[in-house]
Amino acid sequence: MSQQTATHATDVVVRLAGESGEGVVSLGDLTVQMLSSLGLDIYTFQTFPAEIKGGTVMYQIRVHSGVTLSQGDGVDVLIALSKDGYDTFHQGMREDGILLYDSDAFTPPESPGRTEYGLPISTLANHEKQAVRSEVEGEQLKRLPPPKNIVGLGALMRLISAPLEPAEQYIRDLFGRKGEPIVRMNINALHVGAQHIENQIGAKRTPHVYPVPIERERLTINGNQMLAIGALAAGCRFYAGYPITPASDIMEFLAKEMPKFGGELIQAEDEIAAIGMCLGASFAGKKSMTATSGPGLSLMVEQINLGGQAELPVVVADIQRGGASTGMPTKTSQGDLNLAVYGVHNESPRIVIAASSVEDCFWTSVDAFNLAEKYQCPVILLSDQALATRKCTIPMPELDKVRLEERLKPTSEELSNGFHRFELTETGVSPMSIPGMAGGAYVSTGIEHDELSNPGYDPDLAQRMKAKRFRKLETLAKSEGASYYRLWGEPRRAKVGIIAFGSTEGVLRESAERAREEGYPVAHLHCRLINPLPVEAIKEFAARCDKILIPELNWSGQFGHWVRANTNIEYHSFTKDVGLPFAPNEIYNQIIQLLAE
Amino acid sequence: MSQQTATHATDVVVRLAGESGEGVVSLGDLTVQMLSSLGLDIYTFQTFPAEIKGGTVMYQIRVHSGVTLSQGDGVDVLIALSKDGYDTFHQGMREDGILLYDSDAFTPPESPGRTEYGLPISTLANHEKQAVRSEVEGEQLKRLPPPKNIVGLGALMRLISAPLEPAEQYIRDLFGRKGEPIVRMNINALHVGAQHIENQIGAKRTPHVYPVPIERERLTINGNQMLAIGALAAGCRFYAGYPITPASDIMEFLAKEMPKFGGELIQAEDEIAAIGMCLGASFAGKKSMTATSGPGLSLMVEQINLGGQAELPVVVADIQRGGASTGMPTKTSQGDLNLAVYGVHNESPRIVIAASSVEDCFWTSVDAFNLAEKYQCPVILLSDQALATRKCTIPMPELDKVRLEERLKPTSEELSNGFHRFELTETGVSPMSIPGMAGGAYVSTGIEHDELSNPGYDPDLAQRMKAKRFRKLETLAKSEGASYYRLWGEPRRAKVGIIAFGSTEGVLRESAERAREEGYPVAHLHCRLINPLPVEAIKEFAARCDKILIPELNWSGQFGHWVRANTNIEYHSFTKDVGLPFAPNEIYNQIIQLLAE
Amino acid sequence: MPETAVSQQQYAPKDYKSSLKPIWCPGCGDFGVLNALYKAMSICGLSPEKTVIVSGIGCSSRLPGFVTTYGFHSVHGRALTIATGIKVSRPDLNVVVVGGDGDGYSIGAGHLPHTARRNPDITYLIMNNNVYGLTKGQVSPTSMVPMASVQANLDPKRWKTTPYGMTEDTINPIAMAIAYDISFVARGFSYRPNQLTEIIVAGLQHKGFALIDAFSPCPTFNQDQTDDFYKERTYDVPEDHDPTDRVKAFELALRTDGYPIGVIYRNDLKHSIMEEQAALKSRFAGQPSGSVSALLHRFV
Amino acid sequence: MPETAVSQQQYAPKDYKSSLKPIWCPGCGDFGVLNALYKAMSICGLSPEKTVIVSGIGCSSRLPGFVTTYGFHSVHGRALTIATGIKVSRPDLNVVVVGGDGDGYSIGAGHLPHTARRNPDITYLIMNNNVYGLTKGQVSPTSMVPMASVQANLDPKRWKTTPYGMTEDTINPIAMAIAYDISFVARGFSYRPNQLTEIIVAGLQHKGFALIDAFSPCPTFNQDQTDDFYKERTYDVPEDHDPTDRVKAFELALRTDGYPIGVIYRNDLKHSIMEEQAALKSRFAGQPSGSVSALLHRFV
Ligand SMILES: Cc1ncc(C[n+]2csc(CCOP(=O)(O)OP(=O)(O)O)c2C)c(N)n1
Ligand SMILES: Cc1ncc(C[n+]2csc(CCOP(=O)(O)OP(=O)(O)O)c2C)c(N)n1
Ligand code: SF4
Ligand code: SF4
Ligand SMILES: [Mg+2]
Ligand SMILES: [Mg+2]
Repeated sequence: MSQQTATHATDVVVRLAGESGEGVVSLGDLTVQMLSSLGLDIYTFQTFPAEIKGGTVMYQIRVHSGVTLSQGDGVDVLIALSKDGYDTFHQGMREDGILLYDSDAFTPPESPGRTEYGLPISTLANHEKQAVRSEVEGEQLKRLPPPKNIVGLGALMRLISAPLEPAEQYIRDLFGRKGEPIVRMNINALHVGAQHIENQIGAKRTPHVYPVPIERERLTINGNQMLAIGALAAGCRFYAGYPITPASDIMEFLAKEMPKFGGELIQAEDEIAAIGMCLGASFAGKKSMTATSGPGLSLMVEQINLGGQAELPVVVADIQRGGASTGMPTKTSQGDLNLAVYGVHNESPRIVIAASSVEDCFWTSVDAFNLAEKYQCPVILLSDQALATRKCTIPMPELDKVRLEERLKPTSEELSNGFHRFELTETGVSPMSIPGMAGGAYVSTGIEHDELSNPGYDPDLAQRMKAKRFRKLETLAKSEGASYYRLWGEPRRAKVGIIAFGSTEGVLRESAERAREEGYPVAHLHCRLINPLPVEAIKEFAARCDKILIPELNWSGQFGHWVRANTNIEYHSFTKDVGLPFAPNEIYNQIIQLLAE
Repeated sequence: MSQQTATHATDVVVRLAGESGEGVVSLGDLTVQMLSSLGLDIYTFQTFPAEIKGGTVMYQIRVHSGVTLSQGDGVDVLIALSKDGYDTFHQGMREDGILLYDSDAFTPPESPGRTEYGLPISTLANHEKQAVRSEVEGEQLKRLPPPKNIVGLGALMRLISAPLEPAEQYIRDLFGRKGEPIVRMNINALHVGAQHIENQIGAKRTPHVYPVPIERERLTINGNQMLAIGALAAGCRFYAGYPITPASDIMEFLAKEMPKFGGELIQAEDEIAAIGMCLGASFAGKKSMTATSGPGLSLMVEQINLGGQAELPVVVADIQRGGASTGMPTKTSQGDLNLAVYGVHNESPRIVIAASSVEDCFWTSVDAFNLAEKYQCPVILLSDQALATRKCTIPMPELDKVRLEERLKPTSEELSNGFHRFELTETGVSPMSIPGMAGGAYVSTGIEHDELSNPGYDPDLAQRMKAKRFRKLETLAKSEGASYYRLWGEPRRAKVGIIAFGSTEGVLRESAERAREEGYPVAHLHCRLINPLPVEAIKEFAARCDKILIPELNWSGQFGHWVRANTNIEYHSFTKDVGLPFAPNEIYNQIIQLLAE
Repeated sequence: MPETAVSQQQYAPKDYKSSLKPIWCPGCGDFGVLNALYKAMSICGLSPEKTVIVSGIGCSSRLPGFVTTYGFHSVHGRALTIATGIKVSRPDLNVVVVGGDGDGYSIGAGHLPHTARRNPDITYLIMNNNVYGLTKGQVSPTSMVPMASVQANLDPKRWKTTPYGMTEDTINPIAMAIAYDISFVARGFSYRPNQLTEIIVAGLQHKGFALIDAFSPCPTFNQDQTDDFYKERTYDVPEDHDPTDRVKAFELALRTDGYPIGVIYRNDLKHSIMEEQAALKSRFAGQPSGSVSALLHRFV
Repeated sequence: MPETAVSQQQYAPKDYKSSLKPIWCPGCGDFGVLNALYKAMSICGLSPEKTVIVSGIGCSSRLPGFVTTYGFHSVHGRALTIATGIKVSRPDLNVVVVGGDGDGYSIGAGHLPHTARRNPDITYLIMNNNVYGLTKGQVSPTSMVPMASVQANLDPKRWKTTPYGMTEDTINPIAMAIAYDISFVARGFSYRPNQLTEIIVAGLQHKGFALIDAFSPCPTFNQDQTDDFYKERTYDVPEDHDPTDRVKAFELALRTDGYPIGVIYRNDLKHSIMEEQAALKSRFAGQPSGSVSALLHRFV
């Protein structure tokens, strides 16, 4: 079957649902691994309960022959491991979809049109465990879970007509060192699961996946992982953070890697300490970073402002989650834009940048550090829960394209002639000395100050110093605006132009492409740089489109307001803030509706 | 001289300048007291150094026969008690102004056109002290300061042709219990100061002040005091705060008064604890408040959001100060508007209201509590350093006009039928039970929840609960928008319409009136409610004016952006953010310039 | 526990049980703490409508939802501040604070000494599992893992944020509480339910701020400090221990041969902020000074 | 104080004096602390360009401006966090933190126990004037005023925010520091300049986190805890005191007959986070694992 050529296209959406702790995630991860080894593109979407145990988990996998831009619309295959999982997540299934359920756990209600496969997963898994019982020694046997996931994997692979060889190979690699009986148990479980489906298929519908030749090296990785690796690639050598969903795994990832890169990582006592430590490390010359989510960003507000005022580079990744206050901590949202751009008493400069895809997480992370260094100010990097946990198959980033910026340092001449840390320059950027540099000593401060950094509140001084600091953003806007947005489609002939930011890029592209394929002229401007906003590009784009649509995942349409405050353009807002990403259909329908108005 | 009738109008600007700790403030306070007892209107403007000792202090007093709207433009009389004081604050003096300086301290540079009076204040004061030396007992004598202020007061009173009787009376009242010799020393000092000027006057210019008959009871009071009294009038019975300039004196004032009103006040360990305590007290049924400034507001961001999400009334007064981060702590600014309206991760409702004059501080405080109670959410009350420390003569507030709102409580029927704390109502407001009410128990929470307050993240639930919470702001906008802005002038015929908020109302009115008197049609819409913004009123106003001017005291034009994001109107921005309020001339010039364009 | 919060009515432990089912993992120590709390409330006869349970964020902080009293499930680390606002403004209520070791000793650490200074009549029950439960297994200030420098093995393990061993020391919350002069300091263990109930009762009855640090194992993310670990290492506070001797209490808290369970320190002489506030108010009572009009007239 | 921050060159105390004139009031205790610091730095031979003085906000926190080293005058209460970032990322620098009692013990209180856990080689010098100076006379956690309930006089006086007497207790920062196991805990007094210099030298030389609480009277806003007040009530730490005995140190800290001046507690065995981090890094050193490409290939 793996000989199949790529002339057949695959586009299947598989959804796994079950109780938290039941193995949904590991089955999902296994499936992803198998399918991407077939050359297929993967795009996952996961939701978790806010509780440790007892909630339902959902792991959706879209498998596709080419570039995959969203989690898709209807669900082709639902694998329900529990009744609650079925109840909570069967919505969104196609009417003619396929349901594979654990028949040991429950019996689903009737639904005509649907194809159903019952699979006694526990029974089968236990049976396989018993089969090797005598060969496994006591203590190991006790802790040996019955291979439920593998039974499920076999069943699923067969259902979508995927080859079992990769899974066999995987099982050998993974369980090899646990001994032959364990390997055998799992391989048997795989086949038993597959066979059970085989027996039921008969005339029943099955979707097919068709392997694709792999041409370029590919990764299967999620947004947070790419963000963390991007930070290391950008030269981040200090991290301080405080655990918070859905940002914690950035810190957990870096905790393993940072010492290998000669850097330091601290779990701070809270987010206030985390940002303080990062500012300290930055003052001391290190590229530093923290990652958090809404509640933590709230606590960092005071010191991000200090960073802006004292002109210190620092990267703050905000992995947005659902809801105000504690809200919906395991769900997604784009609701922190206001806090990111406006969250400061009085005003000091900061740059805000948003990652828009798993691949882009790497580059946005690199950009964030470069911008922080170049403009000596805090950079807030926006991502979100959906993007953070989204596993995708992406091409290997071309590391030779990574360019690193370092902060402007004083020359030895400047250091020996009475160094002015806050020299009033044309770009707004002044040379920054680092402790250890003789002649460079100055007192970094959040108080208004003169060029030497001595406190001063003379109105004229205050005016010039503030202008200097904000001039940095003007310099940025002038010099590199164009690399911070992406244009899809042709605005000159567009009836609808979409302007958006962040993790929605893929789904918006997919919807717009679909509309274009159907003959509707739709263009799409996607901003990576949020502050300063690419104002000229937006104005030009808007001027060329008949109507502007700004879709975003929050309540009040924060990005739309931000765009309007900066550009004064007219637009139609489409917002949703219920913890879920957009589905392509939702956006497509909005486009069609706007066209019809 | 006090027989003079009010047909002569007074409008004199007196500025006192000297070193911090030198008695500038007490001389200013004395002068204010004397002049307001003559029926004149007073409007002060003070700036302090950020250091305790060593900086220069300025205390400006405008004395006027009628309503006084700003600190004025040129300085008529400068009283310089030190060379630094002179150097820092002589700018802004009229060319033909009057300089009264301490000739013991320095000799001012020549300035033709200026009238100068040298007064050896220290010498004179010491002389008066020596005169009573023998009559005062040892320990008291040691701690007795030479009456420098009183010498200065006498000189100033004479200079502006004000009667000395009120000052004599005041001295008797104040020093009476210290014994006759002390009273005598001060009265003599008063006359010596006056006499010294008298001797120099000859043909020199002197400004005159003309007493005005007092018709209604008047107060001489500053913004923070009015705000604090307003809170007590509104029923505030719990205060928790952390000291910060320029908000501390609200807490200090309430610390004395709260126990008398049966309430509690706590100095918290930081602003995070302060807002937490206020939320707790509010949950427990008390009207509670905290006051802070920018850095403190930054720290409160997380829990103000909790208040919005958990639907708890609470008032947060933000007395804005200059500069980002620590910035310019003793200077003024309107720079926290962004943080007030947007400072929240994801989104929960909050109301933002701004005080615009010393008198208005009282009513805004009352309104803030009423709005918090009525809509069960945090209310951020914006004031600023200039307004907080501004001493003005104002009519006694009519206390019988104070109307108090109390939060909606459940009926006993609702309590006995399975109380739903977060009932989805039409207005968005649901009955709130208070601990102690049987049947009312619920768990207040920042997590998304259902009507019973049980955690829940169902998309549909999330949607409806968020809509409910934001519906409260819609209800507010619909029901009482009109009482939250003031209109000056006639927009229908206006060539320039000013839209603004906060403490600039007076100076904008004065400038616009001046323009109108000169025949230029200028109107002015002043917003008290900032969020929700009176959108309809603004749109209507803007539609009727040829050009819109939005002047504000911050860098980027935050209010303008906020107005544009909400209304999409076009406007001209005029901003200034150097720690000083607007002067009437600045605004007048902007108006004329706009008219000419 | 104020008289005003005690009911005439008799309440059984189950009467405090709400209809919400705890979402904790099977085997979580918090079940034991919750049951002890139900019992203690029943023994004290607390009136559900006059009681508020305040918490921060964490697995343990979900507790208020499982009780029929009023509750406030607030934000991470701030429960004490909210509870103080409730208690000081409403001394007639009984206020209990619950939460985790991360919530109380890490992000919330700054509020502890200040709550001790105020000494409000609040019972603070920390479910100490030596780990961050809700966020899935990061290190906590009470976590106990060898230092990075003495770890032989490079294999990432243990706490997710200190995979090669800790780079910081473990705190001793009992010693800290004694230094703060928290007026009632005790240690409990969720697998010694009767004793824990007794301790909670004593904490509720104590007039002033009471801190009870209860070991409450997290089998899901902490496989080191298990119920067995603590069963082996806990012992009763010695009979002859005098909890009012602050130095001796400190010495006991520092002992490294295990963990004494029981009341370790108490200071019944300490004033409470509610008393201070009441004293203040009573001194002004009857005087007509609390009038807005009078206040305004001061500025005439 | 790392070797790397010590200079070959000789520096006189005045070489550390910047051109900025202190803005403190005449008679402010902070002058004495500043002078002692100049001297201590000179004695230790600290290289100005390898030294950073970090502070929060307050009168005392203005100190970095008056010294020729690098400095960071940050925000209220967060100096320790910033200093930790500096020290951990640049162990070659000498890092000193200075600030007030409000800055360190009120808003900053939460960072103290955690800095103790990390034990970075930082010297923290608190200028304790028992009051908020810069904001003009509010109560501080170390303020000492009778309680509201025992104040006879209703006349508003003392601290501006507790005009009728305090409603909370005074903290004991030394006892707290010992409970945190801060590895060097000392008390100084700005009017005992030589001793203060010695203590600062010892603090700088201590490998690990050192807390020095120096009484530093504020004649402008605190007329109770004056220089005379402390002159009468301070005495030397007894000769026979063993600062490595934690319980004894705690006992000494609790004494109510005055304030012992000198080193009260030290623990020279404690690991520092820099050591831990260095141990971690050295174990990976030489291994080619720190490669971005290798990391990415893990996901192929
Ligand atoms: C400001 C903020 N930071 C971080 C978090 C994420 N968070 C939630 S609970 C928790 C710690 C949980 O540990 P603990 O307090 O010990 O409670 P447990 O779950 O172990 O009972 C953290 C870090 C948050 N909710 N808010
Ligand atoms: C977040 C924040 N809150 C409040 C303040 C105001 N503030 C500045 S210094 C200070 C306290 C000063 O007391 P202390 O730390 O003892 O220093 P001292 O002036 O006595 O030396 C306060 C409350 C601030 N700057 N920032
Ligand atoms: S994760 Fe740990 S603390 Fe949380 S519920 Fe499960 S066992 Fe309890
Ligand atoms: S106010 Fe007090 S602490 Fe501040 S400089 Fe003056 S004397 Fe020193
Ligand atoms: Mg825990
Ligand atoms: Mg102090």
